[in-house]
Amino acid sequence: MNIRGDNVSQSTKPASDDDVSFGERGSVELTGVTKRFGSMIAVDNLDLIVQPGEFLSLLGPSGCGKTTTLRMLAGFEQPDEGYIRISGQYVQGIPAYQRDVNTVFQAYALFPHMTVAENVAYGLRQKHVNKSQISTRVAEALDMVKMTKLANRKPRQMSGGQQQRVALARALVNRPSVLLLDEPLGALDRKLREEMQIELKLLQSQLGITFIFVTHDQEEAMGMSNRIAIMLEGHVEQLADPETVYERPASAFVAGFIGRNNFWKGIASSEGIVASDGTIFVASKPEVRVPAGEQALAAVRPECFVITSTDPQLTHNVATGTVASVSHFGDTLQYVVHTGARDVVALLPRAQAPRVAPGDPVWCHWSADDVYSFGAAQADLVLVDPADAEALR
Amino acid sequence: MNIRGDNVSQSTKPASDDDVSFGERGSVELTGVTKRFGSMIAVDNLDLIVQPGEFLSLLGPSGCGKTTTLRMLAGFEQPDEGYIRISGQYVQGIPAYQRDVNTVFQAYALFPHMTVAENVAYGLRQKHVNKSQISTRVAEALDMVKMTKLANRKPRQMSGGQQQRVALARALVNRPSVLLLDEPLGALDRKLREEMQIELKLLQSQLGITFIFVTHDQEEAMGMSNRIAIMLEGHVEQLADPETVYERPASAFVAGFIGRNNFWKGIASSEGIVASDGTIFVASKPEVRVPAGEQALAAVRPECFVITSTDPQLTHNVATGTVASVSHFGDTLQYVVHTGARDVVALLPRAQAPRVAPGDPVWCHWSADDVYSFGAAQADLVLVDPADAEALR
Amino acid sequence: GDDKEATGTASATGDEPTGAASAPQASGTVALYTWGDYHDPDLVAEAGDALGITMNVQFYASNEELIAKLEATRGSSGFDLIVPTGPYLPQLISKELLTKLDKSKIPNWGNIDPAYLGKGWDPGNEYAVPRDWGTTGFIYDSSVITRELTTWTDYFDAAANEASGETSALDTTDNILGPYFWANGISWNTEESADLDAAEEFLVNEFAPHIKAFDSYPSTALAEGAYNMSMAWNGDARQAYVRLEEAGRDPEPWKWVVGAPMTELWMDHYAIPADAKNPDGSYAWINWMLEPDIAFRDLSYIGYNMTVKGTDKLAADAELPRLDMIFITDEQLKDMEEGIISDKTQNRKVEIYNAVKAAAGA
Amino acid sequence: MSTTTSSTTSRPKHNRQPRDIGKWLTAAWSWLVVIFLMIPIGFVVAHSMNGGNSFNIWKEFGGLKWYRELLSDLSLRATLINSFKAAIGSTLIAVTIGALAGVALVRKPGRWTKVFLLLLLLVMVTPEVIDGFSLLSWFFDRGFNRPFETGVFGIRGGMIRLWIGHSLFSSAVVTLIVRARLQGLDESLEEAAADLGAPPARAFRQITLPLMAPALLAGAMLSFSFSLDNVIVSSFVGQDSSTFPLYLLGTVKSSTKPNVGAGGVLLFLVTMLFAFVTIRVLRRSGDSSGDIAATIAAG
Amino acid sequence: MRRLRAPKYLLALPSFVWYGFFFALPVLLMVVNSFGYKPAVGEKGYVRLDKLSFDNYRDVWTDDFRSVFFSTMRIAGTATLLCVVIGLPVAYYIAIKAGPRMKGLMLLLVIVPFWMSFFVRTSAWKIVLSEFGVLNTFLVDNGIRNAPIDIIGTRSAVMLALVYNYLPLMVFPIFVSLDRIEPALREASKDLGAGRIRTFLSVTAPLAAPGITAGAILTFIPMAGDYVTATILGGAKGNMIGASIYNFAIQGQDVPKGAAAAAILIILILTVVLSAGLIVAAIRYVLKQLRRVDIPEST
Ligand SMILES: Nc1ncnc2c1ncn2[C@@H]1O[C@H](COP(=O)(O)OP(=O)(O)OP(=O)(O)O)[C@@H](O)[C@H]1O
Ligand SMILES: Nc1ncnc2c1ncn2[C@@H]1O[C@H](COP(=O)(O)OP(=O)(O)OP(=O)(O)O)[C@@H](O)[C@H]1O
Ligand SMILES: [Mg+2]
Ligand SMILES: [Mg+2]
Repeated sequence: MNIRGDNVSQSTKPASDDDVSFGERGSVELTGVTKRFGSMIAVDNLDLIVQPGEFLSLLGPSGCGKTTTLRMLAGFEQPDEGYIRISGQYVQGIPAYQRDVNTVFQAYALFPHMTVAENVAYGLRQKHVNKSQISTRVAEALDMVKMTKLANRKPRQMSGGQQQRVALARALVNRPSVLLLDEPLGALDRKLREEMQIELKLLQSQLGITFIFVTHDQEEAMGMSNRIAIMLEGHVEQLADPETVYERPASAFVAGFIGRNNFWKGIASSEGIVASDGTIFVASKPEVRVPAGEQALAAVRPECFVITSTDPQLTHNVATGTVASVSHFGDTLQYVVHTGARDVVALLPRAQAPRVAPGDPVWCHWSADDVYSFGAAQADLVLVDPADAEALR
Repeated sequence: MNIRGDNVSQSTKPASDDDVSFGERGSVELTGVTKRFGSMIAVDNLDLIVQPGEFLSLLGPSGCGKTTTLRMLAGFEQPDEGYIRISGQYVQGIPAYQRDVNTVFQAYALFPHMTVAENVAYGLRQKHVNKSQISTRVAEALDMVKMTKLANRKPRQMSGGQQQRVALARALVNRPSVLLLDEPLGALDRKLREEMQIELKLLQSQLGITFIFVTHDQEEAMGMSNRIAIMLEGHVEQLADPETVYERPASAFVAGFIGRNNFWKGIASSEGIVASDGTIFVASKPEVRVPAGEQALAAVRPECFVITSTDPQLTHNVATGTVASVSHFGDTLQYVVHTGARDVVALLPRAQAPRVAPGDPVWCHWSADDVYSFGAAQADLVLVDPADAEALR
Repeated sequence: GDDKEATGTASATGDEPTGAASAPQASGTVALYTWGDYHDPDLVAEAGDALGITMNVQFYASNEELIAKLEATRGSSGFDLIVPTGPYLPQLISKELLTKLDKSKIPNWGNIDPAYLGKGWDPGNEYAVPRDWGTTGFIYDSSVITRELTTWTDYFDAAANEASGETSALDTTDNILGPYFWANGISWNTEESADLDAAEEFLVNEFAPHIKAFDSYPSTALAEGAYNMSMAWNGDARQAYVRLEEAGRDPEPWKWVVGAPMTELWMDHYAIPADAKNPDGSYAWINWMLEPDIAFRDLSYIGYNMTVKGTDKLAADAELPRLDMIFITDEQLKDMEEGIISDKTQNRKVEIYNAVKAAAGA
Repeated sequence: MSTTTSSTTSRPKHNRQPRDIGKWLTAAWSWLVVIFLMIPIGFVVAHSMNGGNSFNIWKEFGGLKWYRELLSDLSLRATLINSFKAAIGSTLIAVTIGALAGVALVRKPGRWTKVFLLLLLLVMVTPEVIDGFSLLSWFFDRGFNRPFETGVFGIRGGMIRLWIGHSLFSSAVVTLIVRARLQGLDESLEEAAADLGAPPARAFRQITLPLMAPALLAGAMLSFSFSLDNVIVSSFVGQDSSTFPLYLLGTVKSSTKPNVGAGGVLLFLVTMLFAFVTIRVLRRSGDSSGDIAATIAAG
Repeated sequence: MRRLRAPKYLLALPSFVWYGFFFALPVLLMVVNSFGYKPAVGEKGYVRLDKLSFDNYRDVWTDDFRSVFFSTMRIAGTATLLCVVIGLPVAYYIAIKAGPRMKGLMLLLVIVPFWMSFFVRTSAWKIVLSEFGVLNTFLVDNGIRNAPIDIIGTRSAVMLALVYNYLPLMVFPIFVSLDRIEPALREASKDLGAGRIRTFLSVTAPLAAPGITAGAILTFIPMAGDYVTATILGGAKGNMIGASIYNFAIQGQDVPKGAAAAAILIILILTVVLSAGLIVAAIRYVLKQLRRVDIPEST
């Protein structure tokens, strides 16, 4: 059961673990944390509990407060309100250098006067690790990010992706109890990125480090995380394992943010949600029950449509219109269908794709299992969807 | 027909256009361009021709010279060898500020002492556009990147994604004949990214601006580009439209870099390519004919496998082994199958997925249409594949 | 940082120092606070062998600075020997900054020409030992100023005419005011405010606009062509001829004029600060300096008249050039007056001095 | 801005780097300025070997006789040594306290900054005469004058007073330069250091310090030359440690001889040697983060 | 666990102590003295405080004082401007255009002349510029001019002496702040079509502003109090206000009056500096308004 907004903290206590684990090395707990910059609220009464050794991804729109949250954990910013515990310890007033936390900075923050190797060795030198061990561990870390060859370069002499890998190695090599990664793979090509993902995951499971991982790559988040926190305007919209986030989005925003969704605005009734053009949406698993007579949102993912050129003779969960465009994406085809209420975007595997051309009349239908319904509160956030925008042109 | 390496330039002249177009506003031509940093060769005898109004993506591994190429086009670096023409004009000796080219910098390079609006207005002010028009155009640009609300912020007070959007707006607003974009959407969440993609594409087609676009997001490149240039170690491996790059990779490197591929090393024979465990690969469309008796590479994409739990009774294009793992990715399933020569990664839609569990013996087979064959020159580049790495664990 | 580095130990050089036998016993370091380049460095170096003392020499730029320093550091100034000018002795004495001399420690006292003893600033020579003396006049280029100049009146007149903008004046309060008073037959020690007002009026309006520089040591600049006429002390004026020759210019047209109808007589003295830590060393040095041949060596170095009897003869024997500019005749001496520092006028004089400088700089 | 220039439509003959006019102009200007700064130095060197008795007026080549004379003139030699010692001491003080204050101004701003900046401004605005005289009366009027009067640890009181007096203005200069350097220098680097476990002091030494090395070097060089040139403050507090400029100032009663040039040249050479040795040592010190000389060279 | 937080000004504490003890308190003592009076000649001590008054201030505040003050401000202001004009391109070249090796070399070349003693190096200009100096001899001998130019003792000579001696104080701070500006920002500016000059004016200069300000303060203020430099070459034309303090306090042996003059001078220079700051702020405000972009409400 997912609960939205202010009482997220309740839902974040994983059933499998009890409270004892929060004192363990690597646990992270934020309670009612608020951070303001002037009048601007960057993080807004945020609650979040991370298990020791967990891989937690932070996902959210640009400017929603992810970096700010990490900065408070690392100790560069002080929360204006609320408390933070790391490894069970309240960290107010504990300076960054005394926290067993390392960060991969979004903008890298490499030391320009040090070589790659020196950058990576820096954290170990602070801990007075002996020289030979430093060499070994730095070499290992550089090897992992494939930067061994450039060990003696200065940061300014490297490409963006190379710099990012150094930033990653510099944090990793310390094996802290909590690792904060702010889009650590964003500047890497897909192949390298996947290799790094595997390495990171491996490292994390081997060493039991808690990862708090900011990314904009949803596949990455889905593939790597134990749980994902979806943030919006400084708070957590949903905190759950990847499948739940995808399958049972806690809010219209999450449904629209993760994967794609076609949204309809309508009125809740006893039958279901009735859109402006009369399309009726019946959901088998309404996440949020909207009282009859109120405005509501219904959503269906592009992958969930069946398109036929004949009328499937259904009373609900069907929309009819004309094909606006068909595009090929490798083995999938994307249809944009012009219906009364909105343009529907549908993705179908080539095998199931009907042979229709733009202008043809078609019926799109879907199963009740694939319908999400929400209150209309976030209608503004989801209705101007890229698909809509695209369709309008 | 795609030709590799040094004589790429020949193949880059699109059949539809003749040389006349290279004098047009917005054409870009690089001939034998080389750039060295000390002994390190960042760009190596690079040839590239971009049509006016074309959307060209540069794809390549980290450090392959993409940024360096853009910097030479913009005029920040001078090629050590070779020539560059922009809009038909040789640009040696023409300073950056006289080139009708604008850049979205990989690290943004926003002016810290100016507000967002002032940053965006900067280019227009240089052209002495009148004040009211500046306001309108800046407002439009900011609106497009959804930064209108933050127009009076200073760069330092913004999140990474917000800064990136300002950098984008700052370049776009000038409507140059050539726009260089160095990972311009890398720090944006998927939704915003897709919206920006659509806006960019629209702008490009409306204004006829030539885009040279560096990205690590292959889908993005595939979806937006007229052509894609795949770079490796400072040169162009392949330059072609997205479909060709995917369907008919010019080299093993490209095949491994774009999408995923399972590679086998083997010996070319009259029958086909024979892998170490005896698997025989017969290709219907060999890109590169390898003389019999020489080492060769065969590749099959994960999506192209059929997995059965009974022997399909084929003599070639089949491999047998045991299931190492099965993972679910939304509507697809990923199988890792342990065969004699290597671990095979296969992706199957749920509908066609066999019900097998790790440890079960299975047969993977594929169509001759799906086999790529290459010489063994790039074996080192492709054989240590993330899939291999993953499989080894 | 120890004393050794700062002072060095003297090493014997060529000639044997003379008169060392009769010198009083002394040892340690003597901190001599004096004008720059005012003592033959060879003598300073030889003091070690000759007297058993090492000299640590420090420098000041004006008597006022010397007094200010002694006053501010009263009791622990750290100096053993100073070289103040006569008119400043009274205040040094009444401020109790000086030690009364023990003449028994200066066996060579008798070598001093009595003409220089018993001056008004220290009538019984209880505190100070006269060392050297000189006067003030001016030097001009007769190829530019073709008429003959003989008095301070001529000086001011030439400054306003032929030498306008090419004239230098000495850079001290008294030396700017003095010539005006002398030219007008007034004592430079006048305390009449009307005199001072008139002086200000004249100097600011009639003299200042023509001044090129306030230069207490014009000889080099003069030789470089900076001035056509310079107020100067005699020793320095004498140097001007040497400089002119060195510069390859003909010194002949340059004429030296001792100020008239009256001019200054200044005299520097050795004195021992009240808080001296090594007065015996100071006595030893003073006594040594009173040896005629030592005094002569000092004279040859600085070019001013020494108070020790017989140095003039030694100088004449050695055929030092332009002796007339070193040694002043008794007749000239009659028209020279010593300065007095007065409470009543000191501030006013500084005001005038500031005003003249402001007018000259405008 | 269209780039249509007729001359460039054909392929250029060879690869011509574009002329960086700005570079050539500023380079030419800089060399002119350096020549301007160097002209007098050349003449000082030449005239220190003047055979005549005046520094300014060339007579004939006199070899190194003034150098020999200089070295036998104990008091003059002592002033050179004192000048050098005073410069080293005051530079160390100025750079240390100035750097710390500069860092604090930029990194820990608060209400105190205004007070401090005002104090700094006052320090700079106050004419040296006043610094000198007030320091003199302060040292000797108050009860705590021991170390400043007689010295401690074998260092003379006068030398200590010179260090203090000279360091006042210099440290203000260092503070301002360090501040100018750090303003806008990426704070995230220091955050990164803290993140990697470096306590503030170490992060300062290993990250901030090398990053502001150009400022420190600039400040140190300026402090050093201020001290070498100081006359006014020295004339008040120098006393038992007379300096070379004081000697020069004191020569008003006599002529400026070439030994003055020789003294200048000697001090100059020693300082230069010292600077080079210092830079060498800093470069040698191996520790990359202490590589100040390399940093200044590389920006 | 809550911890004791170090005060923000911790790093500035050494400076605070240093200035407090060796500057603020002694100078305060001086200011107190300025209300006293001078003892009669020959009396012990240099100040009497049994009767306090503003008399000294009144006596010091004369027409002459004012006129010299204004001419000093004019001279120092002009010289500061000249230093900016001459020094900025040099700093720019060293920080931005010069290669790494040249950078170090140039910095050294700019500072090295200042290791030659101030008095010696400045008066060496006379060797070059005096009426029978090297330059005039050359000009006259070669018939370029028929009469020598007399530079020494003119306003130009005053400027020469000041600029020559204060130039590095301008170059170094500007260099230091230019040096830290990301090259990418200049690239971005050029990319957006701004030429060299506009790039300099709208990106480089604003970002180097702290350095230019520091340079201006560091040259202007000491120049305003310096009374030696200008006279070496400028003669009577180099009369600066700082001299009156020396004249009152030392020549006139009236320390209280000198202290009053100093206090007035400190206040005046502060006023000038602060008003200059206000003017600069006003100009920046205007420029900012010009640069401002108003976003229309409805888009
Ligand atoms: N200033 C420099 N000095 C030395 N080498 C450099 C310099 N700039 C770039 N390089 C090297 O040149 C190569 C190409 O760099 P470039 O920045 O063009 O890569 P890129 O393709 O943009 O990579 P990325 O995707 O990581 O941004 C890299 O190997 C890099 O290390
Ligand atoms: N120093 C600051 N002053 C004012 N506002 C700030 C400051 N830093 C961040 N903000 C604002 O706080 C909000 C959260 O910023 P944050 O950097 O945490 O976003 P983010 O989630 O990391 O975004 P992105 O994905 O774009 O990096 C943003 O709206 C940003 O504009
Ligand atoms: Mg962020
Ligand atoms: Mg790049």
